[in-house]
Amino acid sequence: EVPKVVTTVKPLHSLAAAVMQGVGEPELLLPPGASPHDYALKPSDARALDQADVVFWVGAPLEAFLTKPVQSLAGDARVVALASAPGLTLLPTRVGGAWEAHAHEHDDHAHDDEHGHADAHDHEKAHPAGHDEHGHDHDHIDPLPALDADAAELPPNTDAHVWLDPDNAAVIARTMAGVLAEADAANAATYRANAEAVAERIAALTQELTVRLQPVAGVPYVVFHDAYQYLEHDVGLTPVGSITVEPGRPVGARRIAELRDKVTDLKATCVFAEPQFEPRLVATITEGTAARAGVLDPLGTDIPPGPGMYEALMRGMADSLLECLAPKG
Amino acid sequence: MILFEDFILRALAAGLGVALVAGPLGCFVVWRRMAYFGDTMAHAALTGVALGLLFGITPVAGIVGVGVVLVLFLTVLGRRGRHASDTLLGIFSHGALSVGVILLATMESVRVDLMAYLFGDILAVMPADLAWIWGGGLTALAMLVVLWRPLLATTVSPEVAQAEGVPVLAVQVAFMLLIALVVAVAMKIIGVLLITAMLIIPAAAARRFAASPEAMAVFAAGIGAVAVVLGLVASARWDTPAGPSVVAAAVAVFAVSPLAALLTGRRG
Amino acid sequence: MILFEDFILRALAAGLGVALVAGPLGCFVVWRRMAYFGDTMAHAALTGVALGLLFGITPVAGIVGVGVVLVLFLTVLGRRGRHASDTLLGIFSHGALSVGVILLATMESVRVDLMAYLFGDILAVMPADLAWIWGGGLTALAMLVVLWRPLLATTVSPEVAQAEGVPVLAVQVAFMLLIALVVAVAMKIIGVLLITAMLIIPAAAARRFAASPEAMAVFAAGIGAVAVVLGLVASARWDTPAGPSVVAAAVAVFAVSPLAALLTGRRG
Amino acid sequence: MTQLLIEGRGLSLTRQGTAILSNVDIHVGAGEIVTIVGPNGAGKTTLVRVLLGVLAPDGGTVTRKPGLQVGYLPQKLHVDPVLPLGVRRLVTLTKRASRAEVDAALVEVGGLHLAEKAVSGLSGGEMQRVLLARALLRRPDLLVLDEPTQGVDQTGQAEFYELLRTIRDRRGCGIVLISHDLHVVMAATDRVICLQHHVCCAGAPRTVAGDPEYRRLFGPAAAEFAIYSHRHDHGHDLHGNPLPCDHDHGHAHTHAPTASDEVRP
Amino acid sequence: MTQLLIEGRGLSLTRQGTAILSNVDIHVGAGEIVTIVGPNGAGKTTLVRVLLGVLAPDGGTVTRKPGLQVGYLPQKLHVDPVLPLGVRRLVTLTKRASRAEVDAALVEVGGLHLAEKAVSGLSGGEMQRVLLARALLRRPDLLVLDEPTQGVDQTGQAEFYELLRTIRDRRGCGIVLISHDLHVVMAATDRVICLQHHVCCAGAPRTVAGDPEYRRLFGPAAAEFAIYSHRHDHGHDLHGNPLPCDHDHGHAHTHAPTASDEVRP
Ligand SMILES: Nc1ncnc2c1ncn2[C@@H]1O[C@H](COP(=O)(O)OP(=O)(O)OP(=O)(O)O)[C@@H](O)[C@H]1O
Ligand SMILES: Nc1ncnc2c1ncn2[C@@H]1O[C@H](COP(=O)(O)OP(=O)(O)OP(=O)(O)O)[C@@H](O)[C@H]1O
Ligand SMILES: [Mg+2]
Ligand SMILES: [Mg+2]
Ligand SMILES: [Zn+2]
Repeated sequence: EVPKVVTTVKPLHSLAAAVMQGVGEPELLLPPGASPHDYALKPSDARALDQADVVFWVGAPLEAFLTKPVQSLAGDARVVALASAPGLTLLPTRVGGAWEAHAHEHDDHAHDDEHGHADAHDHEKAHPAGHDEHGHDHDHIDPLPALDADAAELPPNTDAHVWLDPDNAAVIARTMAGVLAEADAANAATYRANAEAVAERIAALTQELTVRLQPVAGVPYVVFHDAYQYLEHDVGLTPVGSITVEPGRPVGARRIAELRDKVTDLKATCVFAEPQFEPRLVATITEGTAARAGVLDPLGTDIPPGPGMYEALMRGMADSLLECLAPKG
Repeated sequence: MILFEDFILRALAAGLGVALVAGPLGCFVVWRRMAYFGDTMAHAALTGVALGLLFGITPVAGIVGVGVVLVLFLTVLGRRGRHASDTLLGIFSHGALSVGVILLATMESVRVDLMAYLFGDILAVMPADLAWIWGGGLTALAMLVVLWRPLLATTVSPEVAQAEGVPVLAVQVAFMLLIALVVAVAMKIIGVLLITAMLIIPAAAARRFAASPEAMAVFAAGIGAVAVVLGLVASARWDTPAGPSVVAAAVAVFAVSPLAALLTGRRG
Repeated sequence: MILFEDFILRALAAGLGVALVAGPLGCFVVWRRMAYFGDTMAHAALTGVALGLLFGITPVAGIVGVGVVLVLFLTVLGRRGRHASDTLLGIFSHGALSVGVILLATMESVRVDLMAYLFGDILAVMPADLAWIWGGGLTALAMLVVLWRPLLATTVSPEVAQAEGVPVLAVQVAFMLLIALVVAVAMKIIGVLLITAMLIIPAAAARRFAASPEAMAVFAAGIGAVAVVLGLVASARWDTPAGPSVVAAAVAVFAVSPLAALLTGRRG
Repeated sequence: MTQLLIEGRGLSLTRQGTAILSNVDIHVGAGEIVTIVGPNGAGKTTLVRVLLGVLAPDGGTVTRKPGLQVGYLPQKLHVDPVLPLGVRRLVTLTKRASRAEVDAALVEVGGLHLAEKAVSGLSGGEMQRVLLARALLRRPDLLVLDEPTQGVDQTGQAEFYELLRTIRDRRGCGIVLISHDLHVVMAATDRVICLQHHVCCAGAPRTVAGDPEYRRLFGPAAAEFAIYSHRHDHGHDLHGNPLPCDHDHGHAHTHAPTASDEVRP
Repeated sequence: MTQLLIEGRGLSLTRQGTAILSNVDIHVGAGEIVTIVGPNGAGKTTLVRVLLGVLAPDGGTVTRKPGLQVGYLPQKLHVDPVLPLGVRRLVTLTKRASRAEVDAALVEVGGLHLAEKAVSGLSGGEMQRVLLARALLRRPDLLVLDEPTQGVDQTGQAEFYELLRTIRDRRGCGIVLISHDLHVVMAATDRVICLQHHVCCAGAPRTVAGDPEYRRLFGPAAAEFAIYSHRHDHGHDLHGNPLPCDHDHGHAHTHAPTASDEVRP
């Protein structure tokens, strides 16, 4: 019998759908427009969770509204917080808003002491085998330790946008396949095969993105909220700052001034807004500089859900980046 | 039938438990013009959480701490009658929210979800929560019963109450602590939206039917219960978000109360 | 020097413009116990936006529409004195928010950012916004000056005002529409947090110094201006969020006002 | 006849099934002092509120002289201390007045020393004096006073009723007065309307004092008050000689007529 | 001597730089009716509030009999209509009472027909009657009444003062009364305290009425009121013969003494 699978945000749903292709379809909890930050549960959602055999979510830092329902409603289901998947690259949230371009030296990372994990620099553990295949140099990034499967708590300073690293997406797909195989032994082989296919497609995607984005790798830009470091980390981009840590959190005047300086000094070409948040501050920062305003959407609001959604999302982001960082390209 | 699913039954039990306490307590909230109290607690909760993170205590302790500060603030500044209680609540609400946001801005690596406190989730209550709601609710109700007469006397006229031997200050402080506690606990379980709405809307709807304060309290509890049932049925029927549906049902009951009052021949 | 960057100067200009109108307007908000008004508009904005999307009109029109409904609601239900204004505002606030959430839940592909309305951003004020704030603000102030005497008379005693020929109902409606408009416009630009806080906190702080309603209005505008300057300087200095810093500065001014009152020899 | 300022005809008002006013006629002309008397709950305040347009009557019509300027002193006025209102500001609430005018009005009511006080700190009698000054300052065509001397001290009361006549004489305005000070009222009034939901009797004080309805409402002691006041009313030409003292002190506790006794016309 | 119920010694209170009370002594024993008289703004209400512990004095001490049960009728009481309060509920606000007791108390104040009414709809005089019933229902050792007959009709006033004496005689409680009805007060009182921020004079009504301080405060008319009331006080043994009528009607408008005249002791 095919397990009932519930996922939260669209990118996860897409990965799960790809893994389950030919066997069944996972359910998507958050409708396309809903923000995971302020979602109110509907009875159909509650029922889905109640009847679910497997629940895939990123984890409390992202879908805070699910923290309790996954315990109370999905108590008898296998609940997998994918941010805790073994082998996942986890990055700490960046602080300060205006980051130094290419200056992420190990020794100027204050947060080392904050999370205090002895193995913070253990890249073998942080970067799993599948990750080094395409050989990017990530040494300037200092990932958090990966966690054990089903670990309850992420360190509070974890950046939750884990799916934006294609390598992470492959890990997620494989993790999903493992979980599903346990829940549904009959179809175990299909899940595993699907997951490998997904991983392959994603590897290709990574290649493609890296090649496409290569021309703009050194072009500095600013993002609206600090959501993209997984992607940046993976394909090698040069963001110089984010306006805010998370949407809805207001910012200080000094940061805006610093970002403006940065945009001016580094001749940053682009400041990215997000479709659901008003780009008013973007205008404040670009005003009087040569920088353009672009749009990036980490959740793929307008992309229809389905197995292909994840790749469409990543390609769409690459298009957006290229369009703004290297127009006419 | 969806109505008999476990989580709906638990939501019903939680909602009815809340309605039972919130009705009578809400009457005093309305009479003392403290409708803003719940929202203030919700806003201040952010600061409580931030302080909790800062000093490494649990967020709930932070929230309760902020609630106590709020009560002190209201008591000290409200005494001379120069500031209306809604003004004081507004000041505290915005002040606390601002301080919370500023604190969080200095703790950039921490993400706090304010909205979770706003919406909570009545569909996600657990059996243990039910024990909290009913146990805590009945305790709060018992305390309210004890406080009732002196509190009512104080509400009508603090001057007369004081002259006739009611410990006015103590009674007021006890009452405010009681709401602060109820809101703080309920906030975690069902969200501030629902608890504040259940405090004021049924009480206001009951005003029309009630000829005495006690009757108003009873009607308020009843109207709250009706709103909970209607809201959850509507939510199950049309698959609307549960908490907001209960609030909308309460507003609907408030809206039809003039009609009901006409029909039952109560004074218009 | 960061303080002289364009966007800070514009933020200052916007803040001072808001303080100028919000002070006097806020005095009536405080006297009429409508501190909850701003928050209610903020919550109701969600419904306004949802309705706007539903009927394909601009969100601002939706918000203004909801504001007008709010004014009608307050006017009709507030007339008989059986419901306090904070209660009515609380009902509307929660009711509208719930309806908004429910509506949005049925419109699956729409994104609304409630937080943007809450916090707005004074640092993102554009020259065109300044024209709005000062133009709109001065117009609102002029309307308030015209309304001042009849509104004050109505606030002291609607009965006497009515008997002596003041068009009480019209005056009250005009006043509420005025705040609704000011809040609706300011909400888009600087956020509800700031506009509500600027309405009530300076007015409350001014209470202590003022011996007449007019003096209170002037003091409130001045205290608001001081809070804007202090708050923005702090934001530039310590990189704290700008809007919340202004609100925190206003609260700080409110907190030290007893001291200031002592020093200037005003009545305590 | 003097110019008619305001007139109510057939006024009726029912609240919660009880007729508070039924078919009440009243008219006030310029330069006339009309006093409404009646036991507690008779509907005096309600009548005045209907006349002034604060309440809409269920039946009947009110006609007023176009452009009528009204000064109103309500029976209760609760000023919220959240409003920093000084006496000077309160008295000019619905009409501007110069500082000198304000001072003059306060002197007239014996409240000049209150000018700089906050309204929320006023004592009961001080408040009444200030409210009276406020009503006077409007230079009204029609002055409506609902128990204006409530809480005012004895000296103030005596002076007040004298002031009332002076104002009427000087400014020729009409005055509607509600009062329980029957002994003074009877002396200072041109016309008395004796109300108990309906108009029991109306006319010149002397006529009314002799009316059996009046005696039934207020008891024999009231007639005595009327007479007593007449004895002191040396300056007025409307009244005649004091009548002999015919009151008796043996009356039992006859309470104010209940609503059920009297409401039905 | 009777048992002392409450006593204030050297009470002082200053607000905004003005001495409202300065060095006031007052004591009330069981079975005694003590009346505080004085012009508006004299500090009568303030004195009573200090005695009852509503205000803390700046100087002086208040001692009360342990377990003293107080019934208080304040000068102003504003009941907010958001509170659905019926008369029956208001009168039992600070003390439970059976339905029969409530009815009895309402009958005593002539307000039985008000029992089922909403407080917010009461007329001014109805409210006073209800508040009085409330104070009585507490079966107090000490009854404190701040201008209890404000707005009460003439019949009600007369009955009320009789009621007061009946209660004192029947229950033996002490009564503190503030009133401007000098003519009645003088008749119904055991001891008068004449207040103008400080105690001007105090003692039996007759003594006080003859005191030059009293006459200075209230004017010659007041003495006349005292006398007038004595004439009607046939049942009471404290007072003697009526004095000759020595008032004059030619007095100019002498206003209530201003604060600056009288505040400084
Ligand atoms: N809104 C209302 N609802 C119910 N009853 C009311 C309302 N307003 C007035 N009444 C009743 O109507 C009657 C008349 O009230 P009104 O205030 O006119 O009396 P009044 O003659 O002025 O008495 P008083 O001398 O005590 O001031 C009273 O019995 C009162 O209780
Ligand atoms: N809180 C206050 N602030 C300032 N002045 C006050 C305050 N309370 C009372 N006063 C003043 O103190 C004086 C005494 O007031 P109080 O109410 O005791 O007078 P009273 O003797 O009861 O007068 P009345 O006969 O008019 O009731 C008044 O002049 C009043 O204005
Ligand atoms: Mg009246
Ligand atoms: Mg007094
Ligand atoms: Zn994000």
